[in-house]
Amino acid sequence: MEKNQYLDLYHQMVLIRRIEERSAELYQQGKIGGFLHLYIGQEAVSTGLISVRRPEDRVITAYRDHGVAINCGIPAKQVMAELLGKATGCSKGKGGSMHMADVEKNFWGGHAIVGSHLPIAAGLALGDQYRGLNNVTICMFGDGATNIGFFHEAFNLSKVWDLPVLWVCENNQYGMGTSVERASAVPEIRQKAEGYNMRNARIDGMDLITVRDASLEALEYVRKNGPMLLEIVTYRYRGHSMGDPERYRDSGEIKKWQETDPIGIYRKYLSEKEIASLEEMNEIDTQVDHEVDEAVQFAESSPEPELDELFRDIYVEA
Amino acid sequence: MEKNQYLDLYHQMVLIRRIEERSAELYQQGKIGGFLHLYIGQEAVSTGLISVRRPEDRVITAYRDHGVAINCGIPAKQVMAELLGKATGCSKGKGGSMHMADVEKNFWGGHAIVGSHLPIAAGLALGDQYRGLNNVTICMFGDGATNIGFFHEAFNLSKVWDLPVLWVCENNQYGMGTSVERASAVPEIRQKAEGYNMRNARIDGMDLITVRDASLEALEYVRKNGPMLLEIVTYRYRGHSMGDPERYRDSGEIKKWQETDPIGIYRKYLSEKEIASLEEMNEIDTQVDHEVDEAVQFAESSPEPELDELFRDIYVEA
Amino acid sequence: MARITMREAISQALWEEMERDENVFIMGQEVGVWGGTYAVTKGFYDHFGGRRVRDTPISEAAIVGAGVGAAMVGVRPVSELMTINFAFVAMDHIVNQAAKIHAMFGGQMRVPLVIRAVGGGGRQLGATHSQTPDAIFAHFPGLKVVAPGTPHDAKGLLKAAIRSDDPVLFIEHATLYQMRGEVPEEDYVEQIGKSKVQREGDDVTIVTYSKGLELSLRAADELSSQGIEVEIIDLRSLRPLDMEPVIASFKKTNRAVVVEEGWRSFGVGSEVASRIYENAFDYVDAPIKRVAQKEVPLPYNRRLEQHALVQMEDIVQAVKEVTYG
Amino acid sequence: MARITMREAISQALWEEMERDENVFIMGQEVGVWGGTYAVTKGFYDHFGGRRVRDTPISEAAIVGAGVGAAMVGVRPVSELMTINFAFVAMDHIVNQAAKIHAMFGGQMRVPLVIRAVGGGGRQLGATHSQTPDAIFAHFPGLKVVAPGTPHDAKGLLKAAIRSDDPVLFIEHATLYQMRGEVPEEDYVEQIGKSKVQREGDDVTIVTYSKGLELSLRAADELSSQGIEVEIIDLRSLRPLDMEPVIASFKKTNRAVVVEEGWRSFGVGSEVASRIYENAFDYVDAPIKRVAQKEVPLPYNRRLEQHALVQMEDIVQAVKEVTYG
Ligand SMILES: Cc1ncc(C[n+]2csc(CCOP(=O)(O)OP(=O)(O)O)c2C)c(N)n1
Ligand SMILES: Cc1ncc(C[n+]2csc(CCOP(=O)(O)OP(=O)(O)O)c2C)c(N)n1
Ligand SMILES: [Mg+2]
Ligand SMILES: [Mg+2]
Repeated sequence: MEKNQYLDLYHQMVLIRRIEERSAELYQQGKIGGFLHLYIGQEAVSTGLISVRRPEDRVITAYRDHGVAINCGIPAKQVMAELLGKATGCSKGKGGSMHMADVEKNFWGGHAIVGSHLPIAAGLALGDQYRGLNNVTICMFGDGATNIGFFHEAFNLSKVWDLPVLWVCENNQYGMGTSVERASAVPEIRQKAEGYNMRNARIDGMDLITVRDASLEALEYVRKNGPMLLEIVTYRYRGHSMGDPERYRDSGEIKKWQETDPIGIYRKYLSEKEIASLEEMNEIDTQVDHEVDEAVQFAESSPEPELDELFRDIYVEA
Repeated sequence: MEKNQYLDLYHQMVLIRRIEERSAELYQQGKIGGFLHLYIGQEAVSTGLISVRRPEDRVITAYRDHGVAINCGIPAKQVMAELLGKATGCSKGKGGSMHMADVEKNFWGGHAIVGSHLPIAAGLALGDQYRGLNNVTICMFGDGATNIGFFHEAFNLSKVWDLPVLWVCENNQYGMGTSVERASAVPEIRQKAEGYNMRNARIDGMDLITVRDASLEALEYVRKNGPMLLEIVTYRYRGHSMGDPERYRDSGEIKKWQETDPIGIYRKYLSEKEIASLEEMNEIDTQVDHEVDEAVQFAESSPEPELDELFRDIYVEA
Repeated sequence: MARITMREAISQALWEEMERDENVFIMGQEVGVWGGTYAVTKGFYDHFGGRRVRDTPISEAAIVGAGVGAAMVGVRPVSELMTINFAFVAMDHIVNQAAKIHAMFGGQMRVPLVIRAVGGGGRQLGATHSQTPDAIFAHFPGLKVVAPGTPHDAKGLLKAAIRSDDPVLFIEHATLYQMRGEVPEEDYVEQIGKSKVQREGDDVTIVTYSKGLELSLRAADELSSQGIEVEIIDLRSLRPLDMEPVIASFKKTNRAVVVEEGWRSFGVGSEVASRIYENAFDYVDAPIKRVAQKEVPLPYNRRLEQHALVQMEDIVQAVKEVTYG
Repeated sequence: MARITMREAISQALWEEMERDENVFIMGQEVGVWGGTYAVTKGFYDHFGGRRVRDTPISEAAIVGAGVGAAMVGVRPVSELMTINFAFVAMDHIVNQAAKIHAMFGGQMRVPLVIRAVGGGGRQLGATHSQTPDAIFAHFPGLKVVAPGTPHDAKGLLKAAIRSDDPVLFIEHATLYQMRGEVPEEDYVEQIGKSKVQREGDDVTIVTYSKGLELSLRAADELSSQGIEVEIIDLRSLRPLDMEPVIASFKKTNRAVVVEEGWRSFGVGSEVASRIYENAFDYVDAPIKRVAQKEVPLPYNRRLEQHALVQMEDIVQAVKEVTYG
């Protein structure tokens, strides 16, 4: 990687972190409604993963999607505007936090029904395969999602038809308040792929470089051979969504994981490898602050959708 | 086993075979309606399996359920009457071929939505476990059923909660016209259990004794340790249901499997081990012919349900 | 014009659309090697091959879900559910995904998916396999729900569904596959969302669709011989629900019977009747009657099942009641 | 009588039934350690333990399916779906299994299962998470569908549901949890399948349930100040659907408005209106109005969402229209 690429990845992670922090504030101020699921702690996962996709590779994920949206190239303004339900949001204010998307950026959305986007992801890949394209579909989902029937049908179908899907499980240890151990028959999600004869790997998701390297390898595997499961072990520092009583874990656990904060690790990496100085990184931090300020300003000053927008886009052909 | 037990199992298998053959005729005569799925070729599976259950062990299966009904102890008359939709049928003529049941016999039915009875089976076991009972629930299903989401959710739940379910996959090579290889990511259904850290075994389902021994072991394992998957490899000689064009296999394949006809194998076993003479067995055959004649006569002469039976049993409390 | 069966009409529509557009393909259980359990896709596998006629595992959610995804990237899948009873297994993908993705992301995605499903009772398949739950799917904005009653409409509407950029649930009725009717030789497309007068008459309006049409046409003959001339409006699609021809007819006859195969409560008849009252209140001469299935899970026994299902005689009686009642 | 919230009423009903009957237990996502995502089962886990308050994986089909099975062998599970939007994922087990098993096997099995689910829009949760699809469940015979509108009814009906030997889908409304109302201190059980007069009046009958009740009560106050006295009938259950009090009221007022939160087409209003016409045709002075949600997937944006949802003013206007119209 070139230095600017390294810094770009740093920029993305910090941008996600700040957007999330700011969103939490805006939520508390009542400016964001609905459910808000923050990505704080998991930044290295989608940043590393999406950094190695080709533009033609599609991305689809669940409702915890702000980070993914940023990594896919949706401007912070449009993400913020969507969070505030504005007409300038990436989904015109109709989707909200859980339904960010930008088809032009090959990002096929945040999806809010747990696991339901896995069969859809299989379909994206099927469409590409059908037309003889060489794209991979990257489908991200949580550990909790691997217990729903959709997971099974999608995994089986992808294997039977050799669909080019890179299945990426972001194992952040919990589905809401239920730990993997309490919800899943196997402690390592990776192992579920064995039931489909599917190649799989389990990697550390707090280290961007690890994620990046493993993702690149996985993507090229999928491009040539068909589906694979990549389990990326990570942790969310915040509650499941705003208003989580967090009775299911103690602060010690969170603290322990904060020692491996993905941004901290990456800062250390950049400076130890002498790729960037602390000053350079701090400058990016400042830049990001401005960017987020601007994004919030943009979002706040953007218009609400017109009332009759309610009746648009229900059908393509009315 | 005592001699009479050996002969009883022989009797059960032959009874199933004859009932199925007679049903096919009655179907062609228009006396049986709906879908009719014959068990011919698979007799050793449920005969062996159910022969080792304790009375308190529950049985539940899919729509291919006549054999299971017989093995659970539903009299041939009531099976035939149900096939003919008579008031004297085990489900009062309301269930038909796909919905035989007798709760008194701890047989919880044939179920026609593929895979849908797997979560229900988990529930039967949950109910027993909840009340501290030591029953096992035996849940039978086809190879094709292992590709639906229900399978996954039920397997996972049973393992997470250590539910006493013996999962029995009757792998008869096809789900309708689709071979296991074309529908499933793994050629051995057994392997799916690996994704749940679940004990599993794959055995020959044409040999009653093999089935019986493996089932006994499996049942006792489940009673002590929680769920297990037993894959029983078998074959159906007839079409999926009446009116199957059978374009998906050639007659050579059927012939090959007929060489290991479960009744033939068992006859040979009984005579080679000098447990029973051919005459004794032939006598049972004759006896079964009578029994089936009687059952058909009973069914044919039984009354149709009254018209206002239509409005009964919709709710317990109207 | 050729006189062909409903099965042939549907089969032709699929075949011709696949010939016309390389992006159209079929997936579902037993659509390929078997040739379709209702023989609708017989011969397709040999002609189009396994890439375009795709046998699937028993995975209804994936059959519809993968259809949604493939449609989103621009191909035009026809996802087949062996029967509409299995649509419940794929319910989320039908009503939450296919129906909402276009709107939910502000119009940037399209789901040009056809979901074919066979429904209907009367074949002694028991409670879980005999349903006509069409109305519940029509409850969801974003989805189109089409259910033809003649070979002509089946062919023209299925073609329209395949060419539509919106998700369409296309419901066929198993006991209509043998029905024959005139179908043009040349390529034609019917418009989705248009009701159609299938028989003219001045005395009573029957509003119906799918299997109800066949029953109503028979009832109309019987009634005609008794001097009552009914006008029959075939809804053909439940969403969009085109009430114009219904209201026009009603303003002429001032009496209506709604006939559907499914259960009465929260069914098609209640919606149609409500809309007639709302739009033609001053024309109502007698309470509108709903003829529908008795509210029980359908039993296996043939007599009981027939007793639960709408019979031609029920329609005749209802028409008489609104006429003289 | 204590004045408690709907949340407390539901929580009390569960608690008291679990104390009363060892066979009653709860399972669902986050019902245990978390205390219920709507805090309905807060404190239950500590008191009753993990055997009786069971956190499940995200497996809706198994949550309902295992509930069906457990109920069949005689325990009394309460399966909780975190929201009714996820009921589509468990659709087969609700409408095909729970609803049919009693009938399909000739009455030999019973399914004393309660499925609790929270529904409703108005919280900016977007299209897939904001639905009020109550009507579609009410379409299925064999199932009971209960949706209370007051703390009193919620408590009494949930107890009835738990004690019932039939499967009951019990639908709560997320924006009613804070509503307060009088609830008796002593144990009481309401009868499922009885509509109830929630306000008396002579001019117009409003038929509604769940969230619609709250809106209608507010509209009634407003209307009363303008000299129009409405009578409000709360259906409380959609199946069985008790029309007696509705018809009685209508025969007095001769005018009706049906208010529901869900979509209009194939919804609750169409069924209720149709039945009024069928049973009180000679009493109809004006066409019955249906007030319902606009037919779009609900958007995230607050103004748009509110624009789509029924507002108190919509009810006021509808009542005026049937009064003078
Ligand atoms: C079908 C379905 N069931 C339940 C929910 C409620 N729900 C939303 S997020 C969530 C937890 C998902 O956990 P996981 O997949 O691990 O993702 P994470 O939130 O940890 O990113 C649940 C249960 C839902 N949205 N959809
Ligand atoms: C959910 C669902 N999908 C499809 C069907 C139609 N169907 C009935 S049997 C069957 C094949 C099942 O195969 P398998 O599980 O191997 O059982 P077998 O018939 O071989 O005993 C199919 C697809 C159904 N009944 N339910
Ligand atoms: Mg998680
Ligand atoms: Mg099979």
